Amino acid sequence: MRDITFEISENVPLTANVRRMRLYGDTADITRAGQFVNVRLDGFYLRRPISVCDAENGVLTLIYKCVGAGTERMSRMRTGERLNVLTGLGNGYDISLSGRRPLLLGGGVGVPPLYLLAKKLLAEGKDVSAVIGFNTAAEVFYEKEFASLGCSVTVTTADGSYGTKGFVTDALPEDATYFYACGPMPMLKAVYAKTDISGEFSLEERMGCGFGVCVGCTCKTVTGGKRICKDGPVFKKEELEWQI
Amino acid sequence: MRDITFEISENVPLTANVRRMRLYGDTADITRAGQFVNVRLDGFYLRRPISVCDAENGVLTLIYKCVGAGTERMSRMRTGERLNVLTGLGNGYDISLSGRRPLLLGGGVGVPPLYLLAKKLLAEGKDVSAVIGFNTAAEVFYEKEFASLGCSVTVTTADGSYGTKGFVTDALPEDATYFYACGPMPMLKAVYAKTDISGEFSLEERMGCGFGVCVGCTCKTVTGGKRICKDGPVFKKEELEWQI
Amino acid sequence: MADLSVELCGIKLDNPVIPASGTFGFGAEFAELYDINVLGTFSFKGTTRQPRFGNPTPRIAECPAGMLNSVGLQNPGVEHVIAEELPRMKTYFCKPVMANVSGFSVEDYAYTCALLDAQDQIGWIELNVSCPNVHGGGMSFGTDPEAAAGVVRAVKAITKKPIIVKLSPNVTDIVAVALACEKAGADGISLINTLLGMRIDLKTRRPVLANNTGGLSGPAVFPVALRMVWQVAHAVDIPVVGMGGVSSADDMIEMMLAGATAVEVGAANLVDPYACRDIINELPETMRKYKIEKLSDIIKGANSWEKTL
Amino acid sequence: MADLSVELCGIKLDNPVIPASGTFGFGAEFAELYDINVLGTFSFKGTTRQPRFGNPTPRIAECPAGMLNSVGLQNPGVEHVIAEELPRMKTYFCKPVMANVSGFSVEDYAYTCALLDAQDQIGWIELNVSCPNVHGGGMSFGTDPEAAAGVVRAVKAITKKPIIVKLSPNVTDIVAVALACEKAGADGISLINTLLGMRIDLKTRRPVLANNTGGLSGPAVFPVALRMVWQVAHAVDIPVVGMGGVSSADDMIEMMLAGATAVEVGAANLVDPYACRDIINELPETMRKYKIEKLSDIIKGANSWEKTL
Repeated sequence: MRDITFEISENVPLTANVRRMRLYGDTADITRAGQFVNVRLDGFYLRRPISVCDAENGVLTLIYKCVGAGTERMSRMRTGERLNVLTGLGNGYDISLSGRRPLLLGGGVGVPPLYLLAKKLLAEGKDVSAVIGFNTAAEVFYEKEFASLGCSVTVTTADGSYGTKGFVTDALPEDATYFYACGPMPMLKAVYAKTDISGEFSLEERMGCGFGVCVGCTCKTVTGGKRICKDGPVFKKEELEWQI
Repeated sequence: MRDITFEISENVPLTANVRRMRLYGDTADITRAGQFVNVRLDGFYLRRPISVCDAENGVLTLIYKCVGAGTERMSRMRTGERLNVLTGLGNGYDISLSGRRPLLLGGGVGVPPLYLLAKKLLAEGKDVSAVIGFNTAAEVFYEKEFASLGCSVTVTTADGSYGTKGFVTDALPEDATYFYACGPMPMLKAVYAKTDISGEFSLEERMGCGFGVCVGCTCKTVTGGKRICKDGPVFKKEELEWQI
Repeated sequence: MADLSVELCGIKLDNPVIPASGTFGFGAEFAELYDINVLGTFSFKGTTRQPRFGNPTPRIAECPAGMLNSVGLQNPGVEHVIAEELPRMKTYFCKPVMANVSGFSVEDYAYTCALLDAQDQIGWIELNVSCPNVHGGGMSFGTDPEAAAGVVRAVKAITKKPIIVKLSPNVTDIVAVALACEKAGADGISLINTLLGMRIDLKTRRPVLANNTGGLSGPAVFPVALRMVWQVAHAVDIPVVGMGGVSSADDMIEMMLAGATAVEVGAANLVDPYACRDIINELPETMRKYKIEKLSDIIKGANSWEKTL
Repeated sequence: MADLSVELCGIKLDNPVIPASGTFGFGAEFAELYDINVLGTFSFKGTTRQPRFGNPTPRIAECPAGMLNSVGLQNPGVEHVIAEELPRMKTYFCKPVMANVSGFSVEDYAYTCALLDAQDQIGWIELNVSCPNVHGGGMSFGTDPEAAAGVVRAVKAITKKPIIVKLSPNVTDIVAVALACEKAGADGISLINTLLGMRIDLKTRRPVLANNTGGLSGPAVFPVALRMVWQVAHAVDIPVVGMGGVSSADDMIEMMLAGATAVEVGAANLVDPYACRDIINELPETMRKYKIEKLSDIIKGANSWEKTL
């Protein structure tokens, strides 16, 4: 973890309430896909944790959804403004376990961290498929971006207005060797229930510090309480004991 | 009173910790010298009351001293930034009582409101003298500005490093018809004690609202408690019963 | 069309927005800025039997997301309020107003309330048993259930108007005080008054306030106020008026979800004189946002989580 | 050369800056960022007799100038702290550390304190009788002078190290609790723990916290904390450790002027992991600014105004 002030180079809408922010600064502390940064915003006491969509050559990409006053404030920031973040937070995904045909499962704003993961897996020569789910056609983003990396991409929408009708669990490929999932809890639990392969889940929770000292974001695992911000946000399927 | 957002056109130092800010905006509510504006600053809950140094043709001039975090914040604001103020606050000085030879007595940051007062009195064809007092030569400001309006100006410094040694009360002219005083309480009390002519005092106090509803800034007068922000800040000598 | 109306102790309010006592004077300064008849009502400056100058100055201190005051019940006294302020108020406010009353003895409270109870303009009497800035009175009544109940009983015995008791948050068990007041006949509870606080000037090495301590208000106290409104609203059967740091339409709705039938807005009026008008204007859109058709439907509408430990 | 040292219950601190329990873990995460031996000391994660998972999540809520937490004393239990955490701590912290202890019965407190009292690394035991987030324990001891005194007596009977009692601000009369603890043998008082607060999510219409209520900390509580430190420091003859919203060297000095011998920094560590290091670095210049040569000279250095009304 380091405390670094970035400079905003882009802050544009991808959908009605999902935006992409690009920032210049030192991204060296982001060593794995699935890590996050904790963003300081004027007028708010707590930082806001945002997952890393991409980080290379000193350019950090964040994709965030405007859900409250904090992200609302973030959406109004302009190119050239500075943003202080704690960077390199969380454990991130373990690509060493992917096998030959890793499967990326993303729902809504759970999709962004899978982008950097796809890049890293493809760089290892893996055969990557991504299934990304949204509520409706108007909320779909990053299908093209994943495809142009070289993944096979399937899009699902709950209302069937685009791609496959249903949820990501309605479009699971047969031959995946390992999965990496990120999205809302109902989606993660469905993945947990409907997959017989092993994989990893990225979890979310309201956080105080984001670096493991306030134990505000504890979750239950087979080995006891774990801090989502520091021991996670990524947990292996076998670490979790969810009631389905 | 009105709530108006001005645009900063200048924010420059006059001395080590006294600065002048000029702002563009509607100054119509400032009808008398000695009135003040209440300034909203990011990161601070209460507004900061600042006396009006000058106001005409949509240009507001404020001279303020950096005494705390609020004015410190104000000193870092740049040209082009916006400043929200409640404008046209307080009663201001009554120029109808000045007589032919009004005397302006200012101490430190009590000097600025006398500048607009001098302009208004001179416009009435009065023969205006100003005695402005400071601690030391390095803190002197606005002598030239008063002189170029056409006042006869005397500067006093407590340490004698510039002008007359001592306080404004050590340089009172003989033939003044009425005085208008603004400055720290010890100076005002000395003026109260050492003048046999009538006059007006502008008082200061920590304020909540600045427009008379919180009664945070009450002072004692011969007719009972009065609100410095609304009934004042200017009070006639006869209204005050100070123990000297 | 959004319905903002609520009923407080049998009197209908067009909306639940009520400027809090001590931040709105008798309304005249605000009536110069906007038609204050848009308000639900307002609670006028705390009134005592005798005129009071209040505490020495400084009486105001800046705080993070709030402020301290130690005004100390400066007011012209009940006779003057009835002779001068109420007739003048008629010229700019035509709704029932809330009279805020403080005292230093049960007799004080009873005397002042009896006079105000006879005034047609007054809809409710808000009994302030919680002023933190006066000695040998005010808050001391509000920190002891029995003392608070004693004031309520004495006032109820000689008044007809609804009596709303304004409670102090500076207590171990606010529910006990609220229940004692309800049992004594109170028609409503309003809370919170200010939290006792202090600031020290690092240069002079003295308290900023000449009274040494003062009452904290502003957004800083909102979470404490919300918690106490929740606790009291779930314990008593009389209406609760919530206040403490409310500054927006969102805050209003949060207070009502916690259990407030109406909401007082205090410190916000001091830093933004249009705060209450703007909140009222924002409420319909905010209600749409949270799918609220009738504001009175959400009173005490928040569901608690089951304690799973 | 500015002298930042103070003495707390017979142990010298290089400076009065103490990260507060629950915001610093056992120090390891911060030791990765800077040499935490620059601190006066730190108060480690509240420890209980048995390991605790704590409360369900969400446990954190945003507030104006502050935050709510309802962690609920999650900790690995005293045996694990002694077997694992203390030996590891030796590798990055070489000063006496403050052990923060909580419990659900007098026996719990005594058991846990006895084990920790035997550890050489530990300089002080901070007795937390004020956790607002656990049921049937914690705060209930801190809101009743006799219950608090009972814990202190039991612990003092079987320990040698200085016992500092951490008090709850959620009381009518904090001085009464402090005096009872002093009478029972406490070597120091630390305050304030968090103020009980609440937030409600307008979309879900549920409390933000799964525990419904939580403890408010951050700059919002600073004026209340300062007032209580002032009241207690002027009532007891044992040292007072001040805390509550302290975020800067100026805040530290304000707390010490109010009566604090040392100052704990809590929530600030969560939003700025370098907060304590930076405060220590700023102190010498801040002392120059306010003409302070020896920091210990200003403890309880603020003069009150005479009450003139």
